[in-house]
Amino acid sequence: MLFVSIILTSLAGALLAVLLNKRRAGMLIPYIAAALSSAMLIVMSAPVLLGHGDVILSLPTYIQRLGEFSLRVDSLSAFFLIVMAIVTMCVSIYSVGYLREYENKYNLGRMGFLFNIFILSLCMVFTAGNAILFLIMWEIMSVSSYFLVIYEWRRADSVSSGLMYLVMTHVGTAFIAAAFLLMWTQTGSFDFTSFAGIREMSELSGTMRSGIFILLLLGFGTKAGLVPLHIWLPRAHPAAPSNISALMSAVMVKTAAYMIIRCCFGFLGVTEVWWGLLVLLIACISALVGVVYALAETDIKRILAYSTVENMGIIFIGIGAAMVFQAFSNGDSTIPYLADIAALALVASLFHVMSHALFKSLLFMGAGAVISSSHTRNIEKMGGIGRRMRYTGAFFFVGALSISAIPPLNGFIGEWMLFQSLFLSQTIGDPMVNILIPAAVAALALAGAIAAACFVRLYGAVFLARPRSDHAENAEEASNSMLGSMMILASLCVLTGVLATFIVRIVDKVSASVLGTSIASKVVGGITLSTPDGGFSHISPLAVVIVFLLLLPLVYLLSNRLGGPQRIMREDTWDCGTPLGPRNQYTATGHSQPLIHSFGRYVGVKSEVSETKSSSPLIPARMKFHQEVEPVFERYLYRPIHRAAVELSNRIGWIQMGSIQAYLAYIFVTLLVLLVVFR
Amino acid sequence: MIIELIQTFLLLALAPLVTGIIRSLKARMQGRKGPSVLQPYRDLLKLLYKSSIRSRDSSWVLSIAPYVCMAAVIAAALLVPVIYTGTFGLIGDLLLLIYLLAIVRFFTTLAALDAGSTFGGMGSSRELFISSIVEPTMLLSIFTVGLISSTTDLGGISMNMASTGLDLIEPSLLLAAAAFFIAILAENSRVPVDNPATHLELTMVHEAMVLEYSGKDLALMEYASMTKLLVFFTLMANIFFPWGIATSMDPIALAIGLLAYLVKISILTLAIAVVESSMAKMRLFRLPNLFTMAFILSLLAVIAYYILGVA
Amino acid sequence: MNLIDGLAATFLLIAILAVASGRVLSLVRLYSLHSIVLGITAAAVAALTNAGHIYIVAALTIALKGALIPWGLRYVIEKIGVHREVEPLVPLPVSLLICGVLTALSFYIVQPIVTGHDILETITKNSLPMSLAVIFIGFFMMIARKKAITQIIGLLIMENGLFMAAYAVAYGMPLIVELGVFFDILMAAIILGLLAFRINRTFDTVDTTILRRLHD
Amino acid sequence: MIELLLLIPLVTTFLLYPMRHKRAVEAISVLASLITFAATIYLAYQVYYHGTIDEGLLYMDALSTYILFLIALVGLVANLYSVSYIGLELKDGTIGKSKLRNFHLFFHLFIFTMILVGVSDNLGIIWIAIEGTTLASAYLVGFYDRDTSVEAAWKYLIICSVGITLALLGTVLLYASSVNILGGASDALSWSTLMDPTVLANLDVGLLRIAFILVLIGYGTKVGLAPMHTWLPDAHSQAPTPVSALLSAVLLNCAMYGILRFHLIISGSAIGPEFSSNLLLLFGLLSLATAAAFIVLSKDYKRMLAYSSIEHMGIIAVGFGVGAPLAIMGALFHMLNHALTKTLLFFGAGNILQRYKTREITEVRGLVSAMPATAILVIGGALAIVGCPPFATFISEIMILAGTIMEGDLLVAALYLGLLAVVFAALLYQVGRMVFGDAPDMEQGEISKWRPVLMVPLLAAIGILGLWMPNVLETALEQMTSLFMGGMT
Repeated sequence: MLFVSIILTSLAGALLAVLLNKRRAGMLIPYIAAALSSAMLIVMSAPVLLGHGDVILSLPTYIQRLGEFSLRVDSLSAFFLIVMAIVTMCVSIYSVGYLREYENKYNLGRMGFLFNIFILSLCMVFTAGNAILFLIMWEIMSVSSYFLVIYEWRRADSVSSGLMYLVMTHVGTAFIAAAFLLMWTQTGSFDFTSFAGIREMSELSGTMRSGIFILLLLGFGTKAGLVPLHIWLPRAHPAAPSNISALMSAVMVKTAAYMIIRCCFGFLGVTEVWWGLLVLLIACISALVGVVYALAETDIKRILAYSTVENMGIIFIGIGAAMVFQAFSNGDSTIPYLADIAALALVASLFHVMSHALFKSLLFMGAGAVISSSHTRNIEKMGGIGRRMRYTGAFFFVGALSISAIPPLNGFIGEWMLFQSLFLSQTIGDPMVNILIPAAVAALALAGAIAAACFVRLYGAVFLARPRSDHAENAEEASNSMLGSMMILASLCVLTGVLATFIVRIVDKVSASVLGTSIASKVVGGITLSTPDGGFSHISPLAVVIVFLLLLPLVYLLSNRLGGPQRIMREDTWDCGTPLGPRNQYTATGHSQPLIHSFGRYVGVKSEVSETKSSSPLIPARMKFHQEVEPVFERYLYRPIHRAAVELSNRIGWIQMGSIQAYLAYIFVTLLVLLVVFR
Repeated sequence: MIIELIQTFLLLALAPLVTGIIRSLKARMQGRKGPSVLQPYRDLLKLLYKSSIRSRDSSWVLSIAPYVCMAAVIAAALLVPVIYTGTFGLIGDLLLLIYLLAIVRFFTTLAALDAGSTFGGMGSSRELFISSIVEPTMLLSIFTVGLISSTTDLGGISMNMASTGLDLIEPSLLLAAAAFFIAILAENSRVPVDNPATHLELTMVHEAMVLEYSGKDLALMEYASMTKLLVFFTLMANIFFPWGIATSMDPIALAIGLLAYLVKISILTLAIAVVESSMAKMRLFRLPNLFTMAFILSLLAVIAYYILGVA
Repeated sequence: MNLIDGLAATFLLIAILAVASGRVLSLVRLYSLHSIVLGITAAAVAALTNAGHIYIVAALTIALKGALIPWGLRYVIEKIGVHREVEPLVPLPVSLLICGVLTALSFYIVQPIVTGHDILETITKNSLPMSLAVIFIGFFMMIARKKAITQIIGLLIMENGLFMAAYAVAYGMPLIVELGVFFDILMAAIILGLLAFRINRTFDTVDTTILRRLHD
Repeated sequence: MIELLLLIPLVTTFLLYPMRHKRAVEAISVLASLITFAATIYLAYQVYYHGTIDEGLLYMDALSTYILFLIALVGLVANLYSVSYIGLELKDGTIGKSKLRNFHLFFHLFIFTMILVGVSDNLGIIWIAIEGTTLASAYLVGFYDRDTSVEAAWKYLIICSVGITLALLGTVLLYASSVNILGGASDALSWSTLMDPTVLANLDVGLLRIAFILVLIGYGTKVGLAPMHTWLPDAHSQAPTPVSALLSAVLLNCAMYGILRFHLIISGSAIGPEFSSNLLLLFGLLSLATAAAFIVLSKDYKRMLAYSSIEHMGIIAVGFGVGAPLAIMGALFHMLNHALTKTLLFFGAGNILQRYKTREITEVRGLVSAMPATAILVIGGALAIVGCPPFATFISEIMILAGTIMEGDLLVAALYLGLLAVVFAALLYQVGRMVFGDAPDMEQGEISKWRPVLMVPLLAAIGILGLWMPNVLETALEQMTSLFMGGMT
């Protein structure tokens, strides 16, 4: 019943958005509807997560041959739904204030309509219980988000990014469809519950399973933005209005993780070790490539988008590790704890899904607020905004801390568990695993460190020091609805980290429903989290906080005790004698130079210094630094495909040369050939 | 509980001394007389009495950074075993310790950008560069230790290794220790990565970041970095070579532990002094070569563990 | 039976002659002759099988195709002032060679049907390959000649071949169908003629190779 | 009753001949379309509830009813649209008054011939009717006094006539094989008689094989299967837009219907379904590939839509060729979806053409600001035509794919998916270029507010069909599918 009202509320919101277009209420009511349905989603999913049984809603059947259309909320769905609902609720609140910027520029009715449809389709994707229904909802999700990406259609880059996104995602869908249909040929039913039977089909060949797996990985990998299928992501996410970027980065890409978990563990059963290793490899590359690109960017939203690529990489490292361990524990149950370690990896991955949803939506919202008031997306033109937008700055800071895995915020907890699960791989005596897992550890460490560098740079360039443009100087604090929603998310980032033990308990139920192994009793003890092997390691996020809360005042008091109370004088920054202007500061590009110098060349970041000579050989009259990111994947992977297609088309093009004699000859030749062949 | 606190205090108390000894040793090796080994204590005390000057352009980030850094370093100090294997390990493990030190890095580098000075940006940029590329090495060395001792719990590592005996000194441990040593140099701004004594714009890394601090703020930052150095030394001493450490509360064991600790720290101090006196600071973009070597060492450490361990 | 085979051979021969013909007007005359041979064949079939309704078809064939349509074509040619040369795309000798190949091919294609037992029980079945050849030749003529008029004649020759094939395999089609087909062909010829007028008016020529504005 | 259905458009044709007054012509024309539509619905109702109607030469089963429904529906909508479209051409002097009358006159003649295709039982008469459609529509293709119109009409007529001649030969060969069994009566070409299993089993294999090849190439020319498709983009781009819609949405389906009737006979005969299915599959894929290439190259949006029709006929052919029940059902459903979507898109193209006065894609910019309603409808239509949910085309395409995979034709499935992806990218790229950007300096706004009103239901219908299938339609599709699966109704 609740489910029906969720759907109806969203639809009503969409409808009202169109009807109330260009009225004051049209900027409020659709988002209230979205927030309301998100709230109801939480109410509906929470009991499922706590183990009160699945929620099932039967929809009208489309046609008999395609099976029953039903929506089903089980633990896995419920987890993703709650994560989604929290984000969508905050984004809805945020949108009320944020969208004022678009008033009189773009049609707000369209936004309200698409917003609600998008959220509804997300919800349906997480709950669809039938392959065809899933595909429909999946594509509606893609199409509605496509329209949101091109919401600012007067900007040419929005439109082209949108198209690229739509095409990529559609190609992805083609792979998914193929995979589902292959599974359907095995079970004869489109129902997901019947797909689960594939796990037990011993007669199904390994080649078939692997084929399906590869198709799934290609399909969902596109949506997840795994390298090299990621190219749409850093274009589409920034092109959309910020509230939508938040939804896309925080929720939409997670649908891929959701389905990969569901399909691999739930339907196919992880039978081959190399699946997991492949996922692990791709995920590591994604994490690294994503973060290096993020570091090379100066567009705030593109930085965040690339960071999404990185974080999806981290999430998939967890999934890949879980697959590796699961495959081994399926094959050999004598190795101790393997199933537990698999569960730990998956729990880590799911935890990070939640963390990333929270902090990335927070960051995108903050970015939206900053962009609205500074009228630029280029961080080189920002600076000093933190003093104008105190609260936005503070909330963004929390987001930056989380994403940099600063303990005890949620980003850290996920990474900690992930590292631990990787450390525990030692019980497996497979050379491939023993080489790839340490490599994954190293990749994760490097990605994490660079990510922190990236967010130090971002926060520093945007919020600290002196403003680099007039707009930045006159930035105004965001409206209350925006601040309120950011505050909720920021506090959640802290709380989910501090109270991680409770969250892990819940996440464990989810992973147990997928893997069949519960580790809560082994992992969670009071306020500590430990590894499930009985004492490898442990951590207590709450204790970390307590220690900090004790130490900070202590340090403050002690330092003020010794040598008298702190006296502060305000002076100009030390300037070596020449007054400092905004241009004397380190630029963001300059700040990331050393790292880009070392890593950028592997992903096509090119920089060049040109100087104009003056009379003195030592002091040039003018120096110019130019850095550009050569789109390696586009250039060496996608453009050749595109060119080949156009080239081939051109070749085929002469068919239609205009000569009727030639046209008749085609028919004649076809006729003769067929008659001779099939006489 | 008491002993754990005592050893943390010990660590905190010894930190400026270690820095003083290094400076003194370096001076001797360079043929100078050098300041007293107690000079760092005096400096800190002096700074504490002075008022702080903060830039007009800076924000709350710069103001809180010294306190946060200090708190994080102390929290890290709480975790390391010094003379006794028991620690406040309830809080977390080695991984947490690394991440606590990451807090220090996060805040110092961010605060360095706060005043909008060119030096701050430069230092921040270089520091992040160095610490980022050394991070995988650090994690892999820890991974190796974790593999060898079957835990990443700090007290647990010391305990397991110290009680198992010397047969644990195997190639992978040595390789990991070597890698970790390079990581220490990098993390603590020592030569050849950085020169703690320089104030030349082009070569500063850590000094460039703390240039905007003065008075109490500077005292805290300096003290935090001194403590951080000793925390790393202690890690090296008691995680990679924990032999000698007290595994029980027995007073004699504790005494031996203290002695062993002092000896090990002295050796490390000497090692640093020797390195710093005999090597020149490397060019910034030469550093990746060094760190790649360290990384390879740590990777070899892991692989050696599997190859030799499985065989 | 020999009569039918002989007529069919003549029929094929005229088609080949049409390909060889270099003048538009003689082409029309050959078409007229071709149709008359078809009509005679129909009458012969009617006589041999005692099928009354085929006489009607035979008469219609001679009247419509033998006289009316050639007259119309001639009218169009004179009215437009079509140049008397045929203007082949493929030179005449080569065309003839190809006609030979096409004839051989058609024999090859339908050979299993003609020689197979109990497949076709018509007395006329031997003329099937020849009528198929005529269809091919008509088709080829449309491809190998430039003028709109020659294309129309090619189409008409194809259709003649088709009727011949119908006699060959089944003594023609049901009357109602046959009449409908006649009607359609007549209409097609008229519309094509009208269009030829429009082409001439628009482009000042009936050369179809210049119709190349629409292409990709 | 079936006679009545045939008589309405025919009588209208004669009725329109003496008409001079614009309003009267339009009124009669629209009224006739409405009555035709109503009559079709009534007949469909009869067939649906009381089974096949067999009245000697006239015959209506589920399949023909379905085709008739498409003809009547698209005919009605296109007629309504043409009132505005051709009316405007009259107003701005592109055409004269008598041309307006001729348009409606030939429009109904065209509809008549197509209905005749649908209701005939005799394969010979079906042939006559299909040739009739060519002749009737030739005038409409060459409607304008432009050199390109004449060219298109000539190519259309010549190529289709040649094709259709081959189809007649095929029909004759079928007749030859059945006449021995059934005697000389016209029954020998009667489809309902032929489909008797005992008759089917005795038809000669060699003759049938050649017959099918000839029919496939012959009617395939009309369907627009590559490489016989060459007339199609010319004719579609030159004809007045409502006629383009009719050609694409209905005429191609009518010709496909002709092939399907033969396909059913061949499948039921001793040859088995393999032979004709594989040929359909081959030509289907070939069409898909060719169309994909040309959509990539498109410069003229009406031609692009024409190529898209070729593509969709390819999809439908693949569906029938695959032969799995789900694929056949999908192919049948796709006929409807394609008809609706393509009609919508051609209407959109008509609006664009009359506003921008160009058919070049590169010269059309900023549709969103110039004609917002049309722009939204065109985007919707474009998404529908490339098979995006929630539009029904997605379902039918996925059903065909499912059938393909079920049959184990993985290579076909891969090609099918790959080519669809190419078309997806190319077509949306081209449409995107027209829709977004800054509009050139010209008159803005919709041409008539009624046009979007006419188009919205089309888009809504495709959208709703994608999410909810009416029971009637499902049952009808199942009935037709069972026809293909060998069960005579």
